[in-house]
Amino acid sequence: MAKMSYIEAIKETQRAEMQRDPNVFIAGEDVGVMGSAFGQTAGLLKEFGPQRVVDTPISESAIIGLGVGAAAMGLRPILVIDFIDFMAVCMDEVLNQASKLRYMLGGQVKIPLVIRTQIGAGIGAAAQHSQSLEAFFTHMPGMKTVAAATPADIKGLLTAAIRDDNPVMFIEHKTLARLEGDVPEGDYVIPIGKADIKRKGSDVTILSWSAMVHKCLAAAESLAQEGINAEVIDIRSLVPLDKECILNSLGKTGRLVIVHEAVETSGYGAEIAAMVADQGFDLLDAPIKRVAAPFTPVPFSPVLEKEWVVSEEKIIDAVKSLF
Amino acid sequence: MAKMSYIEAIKETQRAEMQRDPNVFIAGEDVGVMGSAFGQTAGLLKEFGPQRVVDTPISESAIIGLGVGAAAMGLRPILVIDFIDFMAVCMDEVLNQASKLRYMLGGQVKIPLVIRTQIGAGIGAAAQHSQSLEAFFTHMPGMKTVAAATPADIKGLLTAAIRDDNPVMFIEHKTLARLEGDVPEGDYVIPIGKADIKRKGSDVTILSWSAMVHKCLAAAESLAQEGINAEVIDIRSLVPLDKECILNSLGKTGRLVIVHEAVETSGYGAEIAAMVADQGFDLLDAPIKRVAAPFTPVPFSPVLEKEWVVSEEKIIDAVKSLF
Amino acid sequence: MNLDREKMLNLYENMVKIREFEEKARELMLGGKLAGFLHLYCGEEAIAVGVCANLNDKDCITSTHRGHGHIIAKGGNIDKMMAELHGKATGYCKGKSGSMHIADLNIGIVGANGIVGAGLPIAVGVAFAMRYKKMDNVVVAFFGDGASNRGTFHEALNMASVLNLPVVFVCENNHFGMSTPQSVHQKIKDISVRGTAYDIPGKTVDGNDVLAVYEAAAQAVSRAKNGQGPSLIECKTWRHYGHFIGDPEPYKDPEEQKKWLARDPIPRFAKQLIELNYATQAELDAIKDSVKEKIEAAVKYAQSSPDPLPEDVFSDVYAE
Amino acid sequence: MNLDREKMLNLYENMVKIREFEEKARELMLGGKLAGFLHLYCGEEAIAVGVCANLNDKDCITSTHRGHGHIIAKGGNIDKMMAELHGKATGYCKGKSGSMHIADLNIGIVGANGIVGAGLPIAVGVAFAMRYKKMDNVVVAFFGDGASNRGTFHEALNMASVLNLPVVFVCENNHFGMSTPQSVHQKIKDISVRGTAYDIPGKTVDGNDVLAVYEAAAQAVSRAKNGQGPSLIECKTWRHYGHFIGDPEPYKDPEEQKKWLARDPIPRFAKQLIELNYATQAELDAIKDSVKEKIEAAVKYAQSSPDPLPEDVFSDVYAE
Ligand SMILES: Cc1ncc(C[n+]2csc(CCOP(=O)(O)OP(=O)(O)O)c2C)c(N)n1
Ligand SMILES: Cc1ncc(C[n+]2csc(CCOP(=O)(O)OP(=O)(O)O)c2C)c(N)n1
Ligand SMILES: [Mg+2]
Ligand SMILES: [Mg+2]
Repeated sequence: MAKMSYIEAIKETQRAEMQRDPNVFIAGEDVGVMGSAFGQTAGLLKEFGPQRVVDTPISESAIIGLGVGAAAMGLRPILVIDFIDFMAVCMDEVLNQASKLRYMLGGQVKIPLVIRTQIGAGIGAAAQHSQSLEAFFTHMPGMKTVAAATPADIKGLLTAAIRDDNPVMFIEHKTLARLEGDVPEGDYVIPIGKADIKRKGSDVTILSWSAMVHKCLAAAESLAQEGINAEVIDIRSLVPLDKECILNSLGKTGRLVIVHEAVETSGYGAEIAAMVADQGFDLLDAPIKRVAAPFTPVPFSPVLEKEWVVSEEKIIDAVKSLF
Repeated sequence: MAKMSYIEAIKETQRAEMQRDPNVFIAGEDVGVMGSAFGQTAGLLKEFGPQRVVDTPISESAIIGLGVGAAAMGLRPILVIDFIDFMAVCMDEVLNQASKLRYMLGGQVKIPLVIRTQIGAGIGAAAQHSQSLEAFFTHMPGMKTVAAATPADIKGLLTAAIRDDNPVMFIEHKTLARLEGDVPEGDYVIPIGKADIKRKGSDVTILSWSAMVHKCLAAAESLAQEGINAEVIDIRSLVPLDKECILNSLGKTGRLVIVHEAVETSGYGAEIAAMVADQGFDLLDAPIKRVAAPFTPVPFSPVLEKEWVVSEEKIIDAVKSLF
Repeated sequence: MNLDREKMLNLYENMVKIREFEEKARELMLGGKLAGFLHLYCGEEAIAVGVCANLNDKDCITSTHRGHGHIIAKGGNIDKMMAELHGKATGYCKGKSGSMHIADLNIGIVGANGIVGAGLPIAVGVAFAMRYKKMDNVVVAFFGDGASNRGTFHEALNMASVLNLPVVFVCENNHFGMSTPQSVHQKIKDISVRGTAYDIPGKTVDGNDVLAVYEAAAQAVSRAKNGQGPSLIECKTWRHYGHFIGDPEPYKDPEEQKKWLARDPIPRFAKQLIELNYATQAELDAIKDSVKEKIEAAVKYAQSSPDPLPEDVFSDVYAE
Repeated sequence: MNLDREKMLNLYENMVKIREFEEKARELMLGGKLAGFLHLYCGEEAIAVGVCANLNDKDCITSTHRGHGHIIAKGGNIDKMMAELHGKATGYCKGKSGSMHIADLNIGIVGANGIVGAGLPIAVGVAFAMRYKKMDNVVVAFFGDGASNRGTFHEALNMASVLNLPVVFVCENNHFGMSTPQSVHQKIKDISVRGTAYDIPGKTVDGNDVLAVYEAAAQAVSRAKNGQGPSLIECKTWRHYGHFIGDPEPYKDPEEQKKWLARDPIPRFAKQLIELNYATQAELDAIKDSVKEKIEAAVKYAQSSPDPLPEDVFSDVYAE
């Protein structure tokens, strides 16, 4: 085990995969000389050269398009779009090209590309730089979507994403940048599609992903002091979803609280709740609660942003409402 | 009441609103001389001139951007994007501009624009011209989303959308083009946010929107012959959602089947199911079923497309599974 | 023009093959045998054929919604194409694509595309991979005058320019984006001037003259293969039919239509071939007859092929 | 240059106001008083000021992530701006916007924008509305060299061209998109050549010379107001600081930086004003002092203003 930060894990995992496989390359804005705004690619240009670490113009459609074409030819692009908000300017390349090409072509191609991007509020970046839009990508057949909450999960999931033969949205969270954690050494792959029970419990299942997992864990500790023993599941992979893990937990607890940072309406929590309301209906002892952001854009003011982002208290209240 | 087709209702409603309000104009590809691919704007160029019926280049970002700027200045644009699949090329203008501007600017502007677009499979148009992507727009605070299943609803909802002071996604369905129906004469507005019970029933609630409503009605007739009396709700407005109507119906029936054409995963059915699994949990006598497309792109071959699109039989089977 | 007889007749045969394929597709569509949208290439054959005659099997193309011509010119199999139009299991894409997404990765056809302008950035990516793998190849991105107004045109040309990639951007200016005349969708006359914005050489040629197209493409391809980067070629042409089958074409000036029909690239090239003694009328007729037979065979192949199985809907979404 | 003394000193005052505002914002940010991203306009003041001096209150602008300069030059209220940067209820957008989305619809500031290149199509829409309403006005869209590679640049310029709308596209070429030098993100040197692609006149000026900018903008504005359509002006400039506060600028050549600092538009204009007898050094110093006072007052206003109420999160999403 090595101790490293979330950002270091991103950087080191890319480095390791680029060393392992000459077909892996990185393209995006400011990934080279600058090493990305938060250092996620620092040093890679020097190590791998401008052919494999490509500083691009501000042309997101061309960046993803470049990835699609290169992937169709057998390369394994890592495409960097700094904030998930910007994915809106290259949605066609993701929705109608990367995700569909294999199917439309009757299986003739593989499109093994990774799009690395960040979600999340919390730093005063306001409405166009703070969204959590991961749900969009879960409505795109052909695409996989994963989110990492810890440095170890970064390593395991990013390695899996790069080695996957399909397009993968790799969702990072901007407030976790400096989070430190133990990271397994050597080859470490977390299979895409496996949830992680980050805290065992028996009274209620709290389910989340990305930065919110940490708030759920903190809430679970508080709840434990009040005698409620919560199980906290980090789904990690949104598509494909580890239904078995969720339903198993529910078999024990009978109660489900889903927590995410995105606005509630049509967030990915809706899909999970809907799946459970069908396949896990008989396991439920109480309504399914979602704790998520209100249906508004992300406001700038720290006072407003704090109100907007899901808090530990809101998670605790939702859990208690089930007892 | 006048009898007219779905397409005629679209055309006539636009005409009436343009006559009523000189600030209403239409912009999009081939809306002028051609009157749109299926005649949705036929004759309007002649009546209102090129200033108000604007044939644009194939530049969807600029089309929606034009609408946003014009709306901020007090005009009321109707922007035509032929198929919802193409919305992917102008998503930023919808997600980050049109929907957020009012909020980001602290309420300084209204953005009263309508985007008219079509969803749906059924004509062999394949993966990039057949999607039902309405769910995306329901995850965008600031945006309203409505879908019309009949010529009368076209008139009532499109009139409301044009008069609304907010951006509205107006969802048409390509297979309904020639559907005939009675349309109220004179001023006819359906308030956005009101569902419509298209068939009264007491045993199960079948909930849908757009073209699928007709399949649900047909399924309900078949079910009636087997002694199951289904209530069919056309939600019509996805955001805002008429929760009251849904929960009231469920209070009678205790059973819910949600039907939509989009792929099931993260379709808007998920949001409705999640809402009910929370707020209507105590009303439920059975699991919530979703009947929707499999998690694949839309295939071309008529044989495959038929398999892909939700059928009456699948709706019937889902309903029966609850008894 | 230093083309030998075989090559010249090959150009002719390919043009005729496209024409006959399209006429047959039209007939089938009007007869209710085909589903979906069908955008015919009739009138524009000289472009696909003139360009692709410069390419080998490892060179690639990206195509458009009006893609049949490109695919045939690049060596696509018409049996598989026709089967695909019929949605059959034996089609290029097992019936999943239909007309608008046909591809054959084995011979460098990266795919038609139903989203206008979407092929250009993908072509840049293919070229990037060629350079990455030190391949001595080139990619051609076909697109229309209408597509030249999409943001992707701009981003792709700029990206190809700064990365100095082997791409030839071929604009098929048939003077309309669907119903919208070029004069309404852009103020420039020659789309080739847009190369200026990226320091890419731009050239306008008569797109109904297969040899002129061939020449221009030859230069651009050799430029690309010599590491000199991308080029933009605009080919002026005309589509003989509507945008898609069913388009009543209220926007077309009959005089213009007549003028352009008189410049039909196929009889025009036939005349040249005969005048320059490459072939006799009888020889050309024989080519046409043999092409027609192949098309009939393709139709027979398609129509006697099995439909996909309903459960095939679920395959090919993800690679394992 | 037929500008009277008052106008000349006004240009100077506005440039100084921007500079002092930005320096103060920087200080506040480094002192931990401000949240979010802050992109400073220092070094580029001559552009916003030279351009906006041609505009009246009904003329409009769209701005960028680096927007403070545009807003001040267009007459924006610095108290409300400073309050907005502090996220206060008295800010331009009630604290909802922060630095990147400031707007003042009453004086034609349609808004800064956090999405690079997003302002251009919106500007086209504003111009469309002006023409629609028969207003005799113009819109200026500011954007960067980096933004000139986004698809929206292309679509917006083409749209403005075919609709012949009163838009002036002003490219602030500070030679970097974030860390990426112009030579890496495009092969052309003068972005103004991109006008060619739309039949729009393009002009490159020294963006650190406020009078040169003023002149070029005056021509473009009168062109637009005369119904002659859009123009593209490229202003070459340099940002004195990093892309945002916190950027270590590993990519900047210290020699280049030195060269450009020597061309700082403010002392340069001061020298001109003195040489041409528009003002004495003392008068210019007085202007600066009074500006500094206003900035201090703005900070005081901001810091003594109330925060929004938590429940304000829910308002302003939809208009009733
Ligand atoms: C992004 C997008 N916008 C609109 C359409 C609808 N559409 C299909 S083809 C076409 C016209 C294309 O014109 P052009 O690029 O000149 O090609 P041509 O059809 O003339 O060959 C349009 C508007 C689309 N498929 N994709
Ligand atoms: C669509 C989009 N892509 C990327 C970014 C991140 N970003 C913000 S500013 C910037 C650089 C912009 O460069 P330029 O247009 O030259 O403006 P400048 O910052 O130099 O004033 C980038 C890449 C963004 N905000 N939006
Ligand atoms: Mg065309
Ligand atoms: Mg710049």
